[in-house]
Amino acid sequence: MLGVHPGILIMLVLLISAFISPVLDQFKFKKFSFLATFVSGIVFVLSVLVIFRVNSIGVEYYNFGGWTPDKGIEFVFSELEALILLLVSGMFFIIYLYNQKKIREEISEHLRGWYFTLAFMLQASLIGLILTNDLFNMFVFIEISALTTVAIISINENKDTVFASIKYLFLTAVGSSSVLFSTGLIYLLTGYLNMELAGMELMEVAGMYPAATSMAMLFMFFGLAMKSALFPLHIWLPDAYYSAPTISTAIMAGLVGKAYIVVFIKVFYRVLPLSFFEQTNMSEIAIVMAGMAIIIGSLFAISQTKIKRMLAYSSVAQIGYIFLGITLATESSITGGFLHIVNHSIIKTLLFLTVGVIIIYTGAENIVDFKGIGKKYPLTMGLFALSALAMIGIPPLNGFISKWTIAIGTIEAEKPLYLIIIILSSLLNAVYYLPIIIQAFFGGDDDLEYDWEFKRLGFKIILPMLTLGVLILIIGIFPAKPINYINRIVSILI
Amino acid sequence: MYYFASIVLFLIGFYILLTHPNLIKKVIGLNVMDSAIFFFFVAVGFVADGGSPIVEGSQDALTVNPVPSGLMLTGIVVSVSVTAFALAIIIKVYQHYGTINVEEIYVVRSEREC
Amino acid sequence: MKHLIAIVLLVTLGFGIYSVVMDMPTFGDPDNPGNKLSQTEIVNRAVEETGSQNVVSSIITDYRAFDTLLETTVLFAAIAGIFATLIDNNRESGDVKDEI
Amino acid sequence: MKFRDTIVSIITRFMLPFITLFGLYLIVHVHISPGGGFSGGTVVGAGFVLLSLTYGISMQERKFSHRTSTLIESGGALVYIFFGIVAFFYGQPFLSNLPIFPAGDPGRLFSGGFIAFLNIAIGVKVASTIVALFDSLGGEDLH
Repeated sequence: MLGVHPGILIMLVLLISAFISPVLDQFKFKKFSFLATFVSGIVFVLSVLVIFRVNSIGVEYYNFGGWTPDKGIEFVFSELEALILLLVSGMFFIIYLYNQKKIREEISEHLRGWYFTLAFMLQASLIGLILTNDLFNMFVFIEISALTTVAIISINENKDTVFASIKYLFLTAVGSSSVLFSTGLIYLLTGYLNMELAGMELMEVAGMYPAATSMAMLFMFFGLAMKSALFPLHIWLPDAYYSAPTISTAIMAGLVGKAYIVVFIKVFYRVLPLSFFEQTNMSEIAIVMAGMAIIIGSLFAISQTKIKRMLAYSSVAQIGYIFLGITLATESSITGGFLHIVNHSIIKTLLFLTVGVIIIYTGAENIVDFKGIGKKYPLTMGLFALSALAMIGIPPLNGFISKWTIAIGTIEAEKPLYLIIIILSSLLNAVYYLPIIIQAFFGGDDDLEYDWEFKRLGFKIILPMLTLGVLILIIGIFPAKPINYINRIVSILI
Repeated sequence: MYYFASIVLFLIGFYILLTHPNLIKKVIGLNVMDSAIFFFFVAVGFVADGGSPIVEGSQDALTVNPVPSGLMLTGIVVSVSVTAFALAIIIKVYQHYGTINVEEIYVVRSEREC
Repeated sequence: MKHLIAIVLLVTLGFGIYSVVMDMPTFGDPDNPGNKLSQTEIVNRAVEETGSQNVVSSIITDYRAFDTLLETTVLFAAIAGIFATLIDNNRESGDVKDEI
Repeated sequence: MKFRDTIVSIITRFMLPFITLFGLYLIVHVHISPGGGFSGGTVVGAGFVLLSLTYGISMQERKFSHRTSTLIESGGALVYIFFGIVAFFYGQPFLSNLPIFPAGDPGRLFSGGFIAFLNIAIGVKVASTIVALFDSLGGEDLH
């Protein structure tokens, strides 16, 4: 079968399962989370196949319907896409594994069919966003992921989720509209919707229509920054993360924002001429925004009393790091930003999963409630501590590697101010993470014995969390291989 | 000039979206904004003296560019979906807060926090 | 106050875009970069390549059929989201309001 | 529904076949004249909406329950994917048209490969979506 590619099979498997789930729901099918785990397992295996295939064959293009890229839609499989594809499908697999009985009960039973329909569609749209090489196709994927994200926030409706979702829906709709407008401008100037062809064409015409090109760039930047919650546009994020069910929060925090950042990288390095981005002070503005995101996100995080909100603001700061790395546009800063996408996705997912266990099993939503919890849930809190330390950037863990690489990038770009910001923000991170860890393990009654929670939680909840913890350690201790891989990607991009 | 009209429409929609406290009006503003973008796309594809892109008989007749029109069919459906979903959530907002005015919702929320 | 800020913001944006419009390719010119493919590559060959006289249909359901598949997915996502948010509306109508 | 207007109900009864027929025409003749699955499906769906506006939602629900609408929507999308997958068995990429499906004689009803079939799938799905949207958003007040 000549026309089959594992990447396309991923899309088809996800779309078909999304369309079949409601039908199964009508026929009183109950084992949705088993189905979800199974499907995401298949997707994971297929994406491993994709990465091997890319390593052996090199860049591949898949043209839907066999049309040439100037007319049809094209998917691209290069190292960048393969890496992020593996990340997304692996994280979905882990999150679904974690989705056990007690955690599942956050979502009421009659909604579960619809919930997994939406989750399948969200996964399909994120994977499509990463793989697509067509601007309008990208817009459609953006809309799917926006709608499904809103739906998985509002699935457990109460006052908070309803308000968070309407807020997110409006802001995200403005973001997609501006992406669409920018797509229209690019089409007007080039006549292509394919990213690579439009990019090549735009190199030539950008000189002829400088104002229109920069307007396209401005709208694209605004739209994608809105979607990935760069600092002044982050206002939807804390509410959304705070109120959504644990699984939704893990998916959103770990993956949705990251997919948009990957789209940002693809659009700004492949389509819009980079030289133009630097000429028109926009990269300066982007860098300032990223720097402010880092500092202000951390400051807001310190002042929070609810743990999920604190993690959400911490995400705002970390997205600032990634944007800083990308927009500084030196080789090591982009490598660092890229590595931080992967690392932050792993760390943040682990943080939300451990916090989810604590909230569901003990009901401790506020930071003060975490006093002494380390004694009752030593493993979970231990993993929380591990990921928090990685987030701060303590040396043998993966967060350190990426922050270090970004820091080298700031020196390469001769912007020492941002080096100070990075160091300062690491200190601020320590200010809000360390007290929780110390309180959890050393606060509370001294005479309590450590009470391991293996039996209470069950193997299936612990395994996904442990896997992520081990990943943090592995990337932290043996960073050479991922860094080399990402270096290859970056050298192609620039 | 046609581009300019679509841009004015875009700004009007954006203004409604930014300033009106009523959620339904915000949805309307969003729709106006989307329509402005659709007009913009259709204007992009317009060719002076071009016929409709339906080929009958002779293949060489000058037609307007069909690609933006095709894209906008997709865009309209997307916009309809977003509108419908926003309305569904607004129904829920009304059930939970008893109002669809954003300022009043903030009042209700701050009262509950205290 | 809010209105004033919004108006100022939008007027600036409007002027920015206005200058862009002046810079854009002429409206309705067949030789615009955006239209360069339409006549030769698409309209003149669509009947032969897709067998459909209506070129817009051949674009949405043949050249870019995958977009249309995703478009139905968007519609489906909307309806799934609506069912998911409104579903217990029909079951327990009335007592949601009491929470306030 | 308590209130029923004679004029409206008679005109609805008179118009409904034509509305549906026009919608079907738009769907089926997509490759010859302007139209398409989305516009045609919306017209057909609007016919159903008119029915429920005039005769109350119970009448419409008898013909078109929640369950059928879900089945039709999923079915429409799955048929679309199925037409795309057929290409795999001929060694072509997903959603290939003319290499596999007969081109026919342009301008006739049976031409254009799978274009008409895809649009029928979309049209059915869209019609049922419109009805379901109307039901779930505005339907309550009509009870």
